[in-house]
Amino acid sequence: MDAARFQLAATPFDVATLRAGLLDPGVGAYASFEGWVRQHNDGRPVRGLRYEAYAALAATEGERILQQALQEFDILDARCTHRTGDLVVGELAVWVGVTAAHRAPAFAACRFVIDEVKARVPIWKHERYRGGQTTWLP
Amino acid sequence: MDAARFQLAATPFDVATLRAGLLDPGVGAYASFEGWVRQHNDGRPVRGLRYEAYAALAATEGERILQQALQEFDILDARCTHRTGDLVVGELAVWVGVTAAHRAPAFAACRFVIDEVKARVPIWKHERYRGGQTTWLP
Amino acid sequence: MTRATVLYFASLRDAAGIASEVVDSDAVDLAALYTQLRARHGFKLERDRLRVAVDATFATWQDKLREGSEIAFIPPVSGG
Amino acid sequence: MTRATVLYFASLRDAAGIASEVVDSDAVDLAALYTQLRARHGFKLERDRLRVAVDATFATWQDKLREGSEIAFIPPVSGG
Repeated sequence: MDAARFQLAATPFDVATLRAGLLDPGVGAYASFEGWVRQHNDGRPVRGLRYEAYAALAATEGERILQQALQEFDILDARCTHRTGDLVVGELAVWVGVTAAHRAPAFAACRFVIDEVKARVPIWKHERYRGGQTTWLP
Repeated sequence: MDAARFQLAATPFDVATLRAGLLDPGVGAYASFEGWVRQHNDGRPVRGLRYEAYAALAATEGERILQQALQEFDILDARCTHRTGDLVVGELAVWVGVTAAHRAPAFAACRFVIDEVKARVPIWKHERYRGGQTTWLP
Repeated sequence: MTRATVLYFASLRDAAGIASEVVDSDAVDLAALYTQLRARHGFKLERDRLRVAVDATFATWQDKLREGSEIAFIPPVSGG
Repeated sequence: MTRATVLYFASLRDAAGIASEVVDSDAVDLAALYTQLRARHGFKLERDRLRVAVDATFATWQDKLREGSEIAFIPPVSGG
């Protein structure tokens, strides 16, 4: 069996390697999305954050989303990796990569995957602010 | 002055380097698109292709598209690099990278840029097929 | 009484002060179990803001407690 | 007569057999210039499928020929 399409990464991960896993002579279009840690959220200065996951459920739910994308869009592959643990401003939090023959389904599926991951996968963001306060989002 | 946002590349170029040029602590969302050379086009087996550009006009028209994207969408930056010369199947033909605070405008602007580049920038694709035939597209 | 393991995440874990516990409960279903544990730990989250999972699969609040199962209450997620 | 440089790309270049040429023309505008050059080189592309550029800026077919300018006929593009 191939590596799972949805992965949690406890340490920084390399987008170039993930992208290389999607290379295929049938691909004409590669759409990707990355979430990076911003220095502000809702006007508050962010120092960093921690992502916590319910790993077993996140894996099955993430995989389900990618399988749905493969069924609903005319694409060749779809993958997603999400960080857990402590991140600082500027760090990569999540990557979605989708390949297709043509660009319209690649874009649509990429958007679908990140929207569904944010809505459904059991991962929680704990933000640390300058000044020392912290909060769970949302 | 910064490097131009729109670039032509006569040789293979590195996406990781271009992406790194967009790093900024205000970025929450990075959307990218890449066009790769497919082994088939309209059912014909492609051996490779050549992109030819009217470089001076391509540069100004490409830059105009990226400036339009910056005006029309709530994004932080938008860049595009397009290959010229001979490419084989699997090679990277074009890259678009867009950064924003949030994902909706990043996706929308990325789609806008690739659509406009394909429609307006004076670059022509010359395909070589197995069997030796060639043709200019479209 | 049914014995099950309960997992806590994010704000629920902070409120409970523990990441998991083994409970013996007479709750008729998962909804009733949350009501009991909410009272015990002082959770602020209303049940309708949560989802519930059993053995790492989403479940419904009307599902019965199963002996030896692993139950998780899922606060609103915020990945991505 | 006005002297200008004309650039050919893609299928126009293949048909002309040259990438550029210097022309002396009495064409009243760029549309008339294309008609003359189309007859000379046997271009198949109708004018309404092309755009025209002068000195690396898009122009209109009604623009006059300017002495010393660089004119390009732009076939349908296919980048990306």
